Amino acid sequence: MLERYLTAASTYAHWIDYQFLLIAVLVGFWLIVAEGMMFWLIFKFRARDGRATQYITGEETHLKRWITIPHILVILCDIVIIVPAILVWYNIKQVMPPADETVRVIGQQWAWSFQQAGPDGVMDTADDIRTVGELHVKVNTTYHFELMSRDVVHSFAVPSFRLKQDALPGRTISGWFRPNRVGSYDIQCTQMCGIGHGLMAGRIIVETPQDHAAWLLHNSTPAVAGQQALPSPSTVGMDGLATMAEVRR
Amino acid sequence: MSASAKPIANARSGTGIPSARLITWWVIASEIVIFGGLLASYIMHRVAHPEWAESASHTLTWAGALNTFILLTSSLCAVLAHQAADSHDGPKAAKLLRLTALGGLIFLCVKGYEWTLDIREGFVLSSGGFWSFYYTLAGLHGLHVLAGMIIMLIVAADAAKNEELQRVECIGLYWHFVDIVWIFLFPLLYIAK
Amino acid sequence: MSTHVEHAEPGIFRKYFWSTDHKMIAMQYLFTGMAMALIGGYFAYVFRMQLGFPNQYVPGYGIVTPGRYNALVTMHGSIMIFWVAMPVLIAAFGNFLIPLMVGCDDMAFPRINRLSYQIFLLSVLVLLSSFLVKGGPFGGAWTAYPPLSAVGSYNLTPAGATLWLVAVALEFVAFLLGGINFTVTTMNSRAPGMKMYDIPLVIWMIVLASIIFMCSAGPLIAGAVMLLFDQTMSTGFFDPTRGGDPLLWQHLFWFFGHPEVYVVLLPAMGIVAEIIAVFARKKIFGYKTVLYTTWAVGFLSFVVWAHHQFVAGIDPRMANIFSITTLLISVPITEMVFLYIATLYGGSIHLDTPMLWALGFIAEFMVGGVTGIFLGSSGTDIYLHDTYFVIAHFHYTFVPIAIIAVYGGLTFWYPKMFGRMLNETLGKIHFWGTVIPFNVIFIPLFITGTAGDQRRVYSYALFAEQSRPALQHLRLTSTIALLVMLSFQLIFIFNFFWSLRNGKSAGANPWRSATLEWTVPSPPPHGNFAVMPTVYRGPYEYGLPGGADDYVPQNVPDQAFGDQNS
Amino acid sequence: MHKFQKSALYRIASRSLRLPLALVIGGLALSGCRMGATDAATRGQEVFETCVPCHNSDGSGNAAVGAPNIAGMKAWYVEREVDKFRAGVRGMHFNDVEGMRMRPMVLSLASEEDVKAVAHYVETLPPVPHGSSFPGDPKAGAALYATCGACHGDTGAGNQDLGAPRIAGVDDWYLATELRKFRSGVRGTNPKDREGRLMRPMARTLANEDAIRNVVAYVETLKP
Repeated sequence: MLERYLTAASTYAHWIDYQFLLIAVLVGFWLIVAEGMMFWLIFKFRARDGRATQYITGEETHLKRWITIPHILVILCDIVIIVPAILVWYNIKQVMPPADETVRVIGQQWAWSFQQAGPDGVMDTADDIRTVGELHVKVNTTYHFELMSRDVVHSFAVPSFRLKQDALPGRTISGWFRPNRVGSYDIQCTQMCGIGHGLMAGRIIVETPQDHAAWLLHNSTPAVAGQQALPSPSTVGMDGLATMAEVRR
Repeated sequence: MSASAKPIANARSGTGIPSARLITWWVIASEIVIFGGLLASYIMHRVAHPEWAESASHTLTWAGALNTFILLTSSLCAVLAHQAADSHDGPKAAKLLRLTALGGLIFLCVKGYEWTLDIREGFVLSSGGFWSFYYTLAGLHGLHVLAGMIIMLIVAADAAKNEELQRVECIGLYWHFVDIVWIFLFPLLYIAK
Repeated sequence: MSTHVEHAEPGIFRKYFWSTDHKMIAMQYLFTGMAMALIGGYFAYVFRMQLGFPNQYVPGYGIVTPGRYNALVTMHGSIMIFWVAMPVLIAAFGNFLIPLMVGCDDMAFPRINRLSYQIFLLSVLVLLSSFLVKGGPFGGAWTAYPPLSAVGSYNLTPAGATLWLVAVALEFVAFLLGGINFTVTTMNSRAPGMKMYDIPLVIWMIVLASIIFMCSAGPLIAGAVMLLFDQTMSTGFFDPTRGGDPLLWQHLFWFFGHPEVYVVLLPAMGIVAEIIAVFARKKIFGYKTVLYTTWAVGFLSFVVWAHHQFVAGIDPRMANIFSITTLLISVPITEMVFLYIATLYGGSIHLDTPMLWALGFIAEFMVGGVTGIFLGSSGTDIYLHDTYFVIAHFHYTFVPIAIIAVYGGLTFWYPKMFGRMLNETLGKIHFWGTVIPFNVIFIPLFITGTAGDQRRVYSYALFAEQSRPALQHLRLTSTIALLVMLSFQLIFIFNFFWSLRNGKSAGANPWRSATLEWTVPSPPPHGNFAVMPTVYRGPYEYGLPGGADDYVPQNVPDQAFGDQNS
Repeated sequence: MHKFQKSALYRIASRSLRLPLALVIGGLALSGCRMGATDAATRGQEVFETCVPCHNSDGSGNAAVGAPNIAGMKAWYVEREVDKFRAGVRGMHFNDVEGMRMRPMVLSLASEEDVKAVAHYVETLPPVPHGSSFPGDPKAGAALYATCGACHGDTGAGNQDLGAPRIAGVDDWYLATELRKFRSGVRGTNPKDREGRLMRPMARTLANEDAIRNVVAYVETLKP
């Protein structure tokens, strides 16, 4: 159901979508029943001359069951909703499948920046790739992310992945995602983080392994003697610009 | 209605508890959650930060203990004032209430002396997590002591003229509450090291 | 028998600003709340215009910059909850109704009552003054999460942030004083004969709301003190680099914030109960069961707060517990709504304006209720958290509460407050002109939220998925519907003031209602009751078989209409 | 008794009626008069509100948030740099904390016209004097300034033909910060940043932190 409104591009997007559908069906049924009942009663018992009001306290057993039976059914529906909800939650947030790759996601006012291992495959080495506003990942690869914040509370959200996690200053929060559809998707910040909150956009680009390898090679900068103390220059390059400019238009 | 005339609503007592005592209990209940929130925050932080014990070791335990003793004694005076008010002896109740307020004053003086020493040693509100809680908790409590003293002196002035004697009990209740808050603060801020 | 003596007419100041009369204090709260509602509505107009017509000049405001947008949404939220819903629903209706409906002449502590309004007014002034300081009003969302709210160089509105915090804290103190007074008055000052289950539901609910507020506001007041020190005295309560914890604020805030939802919901439910009973000419179906569900809701509201923080970085295992408690709270609320609907059964339903509002409340509130299930179940909340789905959901609860139920209450008790009837035709036009656009505003927002629109965003131009034209059309629809809804409010304002002079004279009991406030003249005189009433029965004795009339007021002794019901 | 009450309540209500009604009607009438900016200058002033939270309404800036004094800056320079931010040529480096705050804000400007309008508005702001925030040796800096003078001019007035902005009268902390950014490659490494790529090697001729402080101290003595 959700996919009608937004692409699903990660493995767990469908879990959430099915959960959404389940709830929509159950609560939709109850909403229609209750609203229908109400409007029917309003019509049926509209004021008419010569018809007296019935004196009902609501303590009568034969009438009370009209409340107690739906009541029990509501509890049953709650259980039907809560069990899969917890399962979805458990599988997304509480357990992490083994990682193929790791990325570091850093929020600051008002940009997302990313650090991932260069061609050597090891994080925190000289050939790490640091990007701003744009994250390149391989399709069908399980990523673990380490989420941090440099200043205030941000929230790392990729709607197409159905991924959302707050970034807290002073902590590193881990999570995972596994993109399964090539393309380029929005990254939002969904926690008020100052005047630029509504402008804190990023892109996540899901590539085929070949494209990703080419990108890695093109953008990693081996350590340059004499410049080792300095951060490597921006690697975003023109690709990032093009995307952002497109979005502007 | 002029401000001095009491409405019928004030005189009724559906619960059997006089309205004045009832409202005092509700005020105390809402104060309990304020201090409760602050204390719970402090305890959670304290558990998460064992290193705060070092800061806590700089507090003056003797001053805290002395203040505990002073507040307990003043609470005793408040009880005696209540007894006097019950036997309709307004002047005696007033005298005892003023004695209670004097206890509060001594408490604040000791507190002031203690804080002066702390600040001289360089421990101020922003010196670290423990000190922030130390000054905020004790400061909020100190404000309650101060407010209690002021109300108590007003009640005493009425009581001396044998007026509004039911208020003696209410301010006494409030004073016991302030006392009990301190009994929580003393071990948490001074003894736990 | 009244013990009050007629006084010489007091000066304007003493009468309007220094009065201890509960009815005058109710009017002070009502008019202050309505003025604040105009301000809050104006902000909604401005930021919806920005969303509907991005970056255009907004007539009557100017350009909406990102910083101003944040301030607008922050102030809209804060004002509508703290300075409209609370003062109107609890303080205005509570002050006006409690002494009248429990049958006494005033609050138990009238001067504390006056102090409560004065502190409230001070909080209003402090909040409004934040519009004049450098940097403007606070823009860090009404939830004010630190470190953003704590550090001036992050939020860029240091003065506004502090003033906002002080205003909120003062407002809490005002409602603590008011709520304690309500509770004591209802516990102690009821008319002789009015037993626990003879108290009208609206009074029960206002008092329970006050008690819930009292139990939940304390931790946030403590948090406000800490945040104030972080802002002004460079402490580090919420600063992670100095041993503090930003999550602590979130817990303190939502420990208050979720019960707060029920603090404003319960009075609205109470108002609706009164109206339904009168206009369906029916006893409330299962009066005691309604009360039990209210208690259950009140208790459960304290154990659900972390469902606002599922993805905030709390221990993920906690989410499971809070997900269960959250779905659990749906049980008593559903039951309460079922009981209201069941009350219609066997009635004789008159669709006067107040009844339209009351039924509208139930119909709309149900939508708000069921959409809450999506957010309360932790799995779907990962996606829906902080999207427009949340906005649409809580507006489907808050608009019925603070707009629809309030209009219901105002149209119902207007004759009692001012002695004249409102115009029915204008009232019905206003009803449909409010309720239909309301749905057109928020149904599109459910869809944009489901499509991923995140909250508090001033323009979606930078987000490719969100700047799809279809979504912009939905936003535009919502904006236009808001303009329609706002313009229909002018009809109410006109009706309100026009009827003060030109309305039909109401008489004591125009709705033939059984509760005590309708036994006194409209508007009630000073001291309310010429003869203090005694209560003989519950508040909803409608449709009694065999009586001369179809209802029996609470203060009529049993002999007066025969013994068949004693 | 209640008659008096009724009239009292009625009087408040009817008195309070007239003002809001007049305001509402008047407001509607006024708002109908103007649906948008009349000219570029007004628009520039309106859009400048975007910049006010950090740079202040007089353009004096705020060192605490890293926002420089921009009052009276030349429009061509403001426009060029804003465009660089918008295109991601500036403010896209991993360590450029201030740039990452600036970039989204200029992206909020709706169009190139708005950029031009706000740049012209910035130029019309009267310069705001400011103090110095760190010590340096202007005499030692004078010698180092020779390199800078080639483009920025002996008086630091800048040279539009060479794309060199005025630096005299700019906040010392801002100059120092940007010199450090150029040196470390946080700024001036993007291939599209033509002027930045020229500036970067110049900044790298400054050997160390002392050199930066001294040359900035010298620039502070210049009168534009």
